Amino acid sequence: MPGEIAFGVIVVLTLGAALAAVLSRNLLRSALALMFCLLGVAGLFLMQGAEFLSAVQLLVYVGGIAVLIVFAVALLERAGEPLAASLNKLVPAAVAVGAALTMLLVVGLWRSVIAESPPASPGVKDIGTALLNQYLVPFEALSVLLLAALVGALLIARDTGKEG
Amino acid sequence: MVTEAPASALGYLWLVPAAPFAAFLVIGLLTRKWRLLSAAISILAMGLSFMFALGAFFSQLRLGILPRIAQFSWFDTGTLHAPAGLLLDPLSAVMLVVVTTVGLLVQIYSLGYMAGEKGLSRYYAYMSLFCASMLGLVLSGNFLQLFVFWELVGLCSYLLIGFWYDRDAPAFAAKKAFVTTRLGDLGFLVGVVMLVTQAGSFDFAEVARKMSVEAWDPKWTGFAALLLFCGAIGKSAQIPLHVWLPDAMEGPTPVSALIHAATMVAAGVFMVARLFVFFSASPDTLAMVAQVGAVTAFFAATIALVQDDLKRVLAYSTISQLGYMMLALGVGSVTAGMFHLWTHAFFKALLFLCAGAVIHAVRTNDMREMGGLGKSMPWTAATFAIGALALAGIFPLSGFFSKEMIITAAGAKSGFLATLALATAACTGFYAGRAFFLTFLGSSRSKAAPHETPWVMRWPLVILAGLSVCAGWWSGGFGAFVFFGAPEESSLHFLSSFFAMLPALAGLGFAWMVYVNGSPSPDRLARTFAPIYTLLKRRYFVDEGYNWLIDRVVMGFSRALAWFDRNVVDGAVNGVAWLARSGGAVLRILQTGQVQHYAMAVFGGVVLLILLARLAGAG
Amino acid sequence: MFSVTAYAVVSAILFGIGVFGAVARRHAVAVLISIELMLAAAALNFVSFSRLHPAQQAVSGQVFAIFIIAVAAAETLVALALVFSLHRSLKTAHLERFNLLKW
Amino acid sequence: MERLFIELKSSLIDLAAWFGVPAGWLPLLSAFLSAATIMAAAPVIMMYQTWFERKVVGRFQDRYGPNRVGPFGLFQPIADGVKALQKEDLVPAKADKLLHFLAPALVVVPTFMLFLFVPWGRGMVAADIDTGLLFFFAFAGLQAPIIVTAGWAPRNKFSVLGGLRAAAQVLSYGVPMAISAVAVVMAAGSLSSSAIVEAQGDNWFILTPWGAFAFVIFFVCVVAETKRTPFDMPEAESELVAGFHTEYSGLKFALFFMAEYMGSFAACMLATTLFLGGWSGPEFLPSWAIFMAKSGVLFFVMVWFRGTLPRLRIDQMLGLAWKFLFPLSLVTMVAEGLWYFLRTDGRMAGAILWPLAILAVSYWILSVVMMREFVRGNKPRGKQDAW
Repeated sequence: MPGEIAFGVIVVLTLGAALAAVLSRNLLRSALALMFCLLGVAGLFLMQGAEFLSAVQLLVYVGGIAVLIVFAVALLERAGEPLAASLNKLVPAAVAVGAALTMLLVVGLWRSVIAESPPASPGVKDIGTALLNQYLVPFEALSVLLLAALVGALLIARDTGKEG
Repeated sequence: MVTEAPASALGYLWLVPAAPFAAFLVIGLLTRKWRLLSAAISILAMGLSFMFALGAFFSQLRLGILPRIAQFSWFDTGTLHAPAGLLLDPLSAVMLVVVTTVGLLVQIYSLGYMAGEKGLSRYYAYMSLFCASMLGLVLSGNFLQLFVFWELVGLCSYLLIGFWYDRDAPAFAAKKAFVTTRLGDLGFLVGVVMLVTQAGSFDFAEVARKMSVEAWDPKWTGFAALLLFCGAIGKSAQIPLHVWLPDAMEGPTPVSALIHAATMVAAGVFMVARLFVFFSASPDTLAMVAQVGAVTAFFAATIALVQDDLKRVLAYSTISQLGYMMLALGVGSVTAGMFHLWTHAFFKALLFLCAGAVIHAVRTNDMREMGGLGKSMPWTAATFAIGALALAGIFPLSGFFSKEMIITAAGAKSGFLATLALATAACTGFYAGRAFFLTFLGSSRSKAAPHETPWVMRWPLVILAGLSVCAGWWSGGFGAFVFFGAPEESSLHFLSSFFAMLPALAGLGFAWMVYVNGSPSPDRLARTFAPIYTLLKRRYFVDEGYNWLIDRVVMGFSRALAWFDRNVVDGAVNGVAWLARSGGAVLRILQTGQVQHYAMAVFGGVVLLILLARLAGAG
Repeated sequence: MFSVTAYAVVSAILFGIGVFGAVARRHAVAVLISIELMLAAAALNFVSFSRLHPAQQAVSGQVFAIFIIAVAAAETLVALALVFSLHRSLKTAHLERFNLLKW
Repeated sequence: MERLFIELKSSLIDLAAWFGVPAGWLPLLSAFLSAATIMAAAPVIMMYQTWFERKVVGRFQDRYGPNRVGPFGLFQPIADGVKALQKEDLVPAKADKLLHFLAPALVVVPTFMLFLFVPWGRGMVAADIDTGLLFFFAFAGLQAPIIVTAGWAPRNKFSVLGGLRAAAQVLSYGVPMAISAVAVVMAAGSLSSSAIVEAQGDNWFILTPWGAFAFVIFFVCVVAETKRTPFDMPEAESELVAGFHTEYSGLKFALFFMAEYMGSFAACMLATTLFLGGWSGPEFLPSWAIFMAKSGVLFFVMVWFRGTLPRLRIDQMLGLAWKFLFPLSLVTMVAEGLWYFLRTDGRMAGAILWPLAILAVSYWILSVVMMREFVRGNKPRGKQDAW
């Protein structure tokens, strides 16, 4: 019973925050809502026994990506970007496609019979072992990707000095 | 070509064409900027090639006449077998020596002649490619390879004739050479295709075997051979496709030497000798070859009588000598034809290089502005004299032996041909003497101060002069080495031979009278025989005839075609283009440039795909 | 623990919301936010479905989720840099203005 | 005494079970009890941190500090709290009202969460999970976006600058902090805070060569993370009025204040856990008392810093994090590896000397480079960054 309540609360938080993130006219509120939504997803991870992943989600997504976005919004907004009129003309089509996609997925899930097996929640050690053995090459490739992204982002965003 | 020696005996023969080709690649890709390095690479490669060619020649001499073949299957389409590889027999061995010797000497000579030239690297790259193509041609054992190298030789002569492409005359001359030989090559290609498709193989030996086994119709084979001969007419500048060769004088003189002595024009003669088995199938074809050769020899020699340009005299003399070779082949003596090619290579290279030295010294081609150069250029004069005497066929120089062989062979077949050959010999004597006397004797008419050539140019002359003297003494052994059918005995009978030398001596003597003694004077002669003189001076109006033909007939037809092309063909193409463009103009409305529209399309597409999959799954 | 289906449904809805935002929002950063939502949904799916397998394969699902998170970090970094750069030259961050490559 | 709190909690749970609470709900009740305890204890600790700080700084500055309310001014924090409650809640006209309201509330939540993952005593971890340490860092990092939001909400330029500075600072110092903690995790072989304490026993990690360096790095980072002097750029009065909380008054301001102090104490607790052996110590004292004492000493060091050191400039501060602490913390990791393997090899002298050597050399190189940078950086050179 407490599990159900927790699940319900987290789901409501997640989806509500997601909606708020998408619908809010104010970008900073969107970013904050994104943060809550990601927190909710971290909660869903936790509820499925993926502790480590939950922590990583918080650490990287919420503590890193969300901060970046909030940061960016604060800086961009400071430059006088009007935040009004946040939705474009594609709204009806977007609603239709989003809803259709969701409906199809949900219906598909509903119809399919998923055979549950005894849950296995791998611990931190298992994940670490997998990362440094089975998935070593993708792991290293990922680190190279991150480095490249870092350098590339610096290069792209660098002020060439012509404008303030 | 029935029995073969083991292929492994060929050893490093592949290096002979490969070394100059590698030099071409290295120069073209790497050392363009360092001109002297390029020259050194080219000469070194040629030297290497020369060594291996000599090795191949002597090993072949030891082995006798057995051909050695190293071939692998290049591709095989089932109905058509194309091998690739090397073929070494006496014929190619002789050619190897000729090409590498002349090529090496010419390249060394060029060091002096082309000194200070800006495009020296380009020059040596082309030279290397030229030699490599010719060597590849010589070593070809099948039609495909032969054709490829045949065309490469044509390409290289185009590049080298047009070496000074920034001037009009060389550029036109190069184009003319290319287009004219292309006319002959068309026939050659058709001939090759006829033979190859009939036999189902590119291999010479295989085609020849099929021909004898399946007993092809001699008329048909003869026709194919005639088409092959078209190629030779173009390459070896026989009438009526001889017009490119005199114009090719616009290239650098060492290039002329190479083209005339060893590479380009020799290719035609060599090809006929190589494929002689097909020519011999039909007596009519052979007769045709002989007639073309004899007529070419005579007409070219008469034109050479009156030319003022030193290089043109030599050019027409080349055409004439090539006519001799064709005549020899036409009367069935491969030995005579190839032997004349062998001796001619040395003395004609020598003459051209001497001419180059003279031109280098006096900065003009016109013999009327030379004269008296014998004093200031004794080496050149002496070597030129040797070359001229060899050309005239004076005993005991090399030209005597080969020409003798040809006249004997022609005399055995037809009196008319022999007469024509003797008349040509007289003309040869006259123009050879005329060239020497006008250039080196008498008083100086030159504006420049002539000087002896530097040693890099002098030594090739001396070596070639030596070869011009000695090359003919091998006449006895040559007949037992290079022949078609049965070995030919040396047919030198002293009495008749010296009788055959008489016309040449007479021509020389007449030249002496006219140009040294001055009685009768050249001008009087020209006035006396004015119509003939003009006819010869204008080279029988062949070029004019071609121009008229092209201007009126071909161009008129072309204009009609051009109209059709512009209005009908282009109209269709433009219509298609218009359709595509207006279609694009409509379609590009879809490309809004808005990322989100594209994203929308992607997600919509996903939805559609899922729906489709569901429907298909349900159905 | 709830059935995988429940989590998958949540993930599907989250994804749908993300799709809507990515298509309908004007501001580049808002679109970025929506894309993050979709990525989070994908990661959630990986973790949920990994539960259907014994521990050995279950790790794979989580490892993939980690990769998704890392790639999302890289993507955000570069995307924000691009937005900054575009904002500097075009004085706007509205996606519909970024049509310099049109036609 | 040792098991005082644990027994108390289990008896309360037993009581609830006796009253007929279903067994499924009991874990929730346990969690609730822990949370309630923390939510009660943390503010009290925070109140006496402020009193302690004012007293100590007073001594540094040769004055008494608070001494009017109660004996030794002990009731001063309560009086301050009452005062904050009574003050008018000012909201700027152009502010984003919702965020202005939410930000102070949100900023406290992750701070409370921090206390869940530290072992207050033997067996006294509210959320004893495998990845406790990671969660601690995660919730510490959670502050950053909220502070930016808090700075942005009142639409005041100085506030925004303060918020951005705070975010930059928290992100930058979070990196060397986490990496120096990784050295500890490697040594202990676990991310669980209680396991780390048990792995140390009486051989505290601060007593190892790499641990000493890691501790210094960690502690410097902690001071910066909690925005205390000399790293209090985000609220530098002389530059930004009061930084991101300029526009907050009354209870809202009190909440920021509280979050800050609670954060610093939680950080001290974590430092104790990681490097100072946590609750281990003399047997005659209860473990929680030892733990609190150690954390208190660390907090005293923080106050000491505040009383002694002048403020840094923002670019110097970020430079310190990225150019000095970050590489040094990486070296610390390597040194830990060396130490571990040489020790298991039985080469005790090498296990101490080699890590010390590489750490000393890299410290020397980095400080030379850093000093150059500082000397050069003091002259204005081109455009300074806008914050």
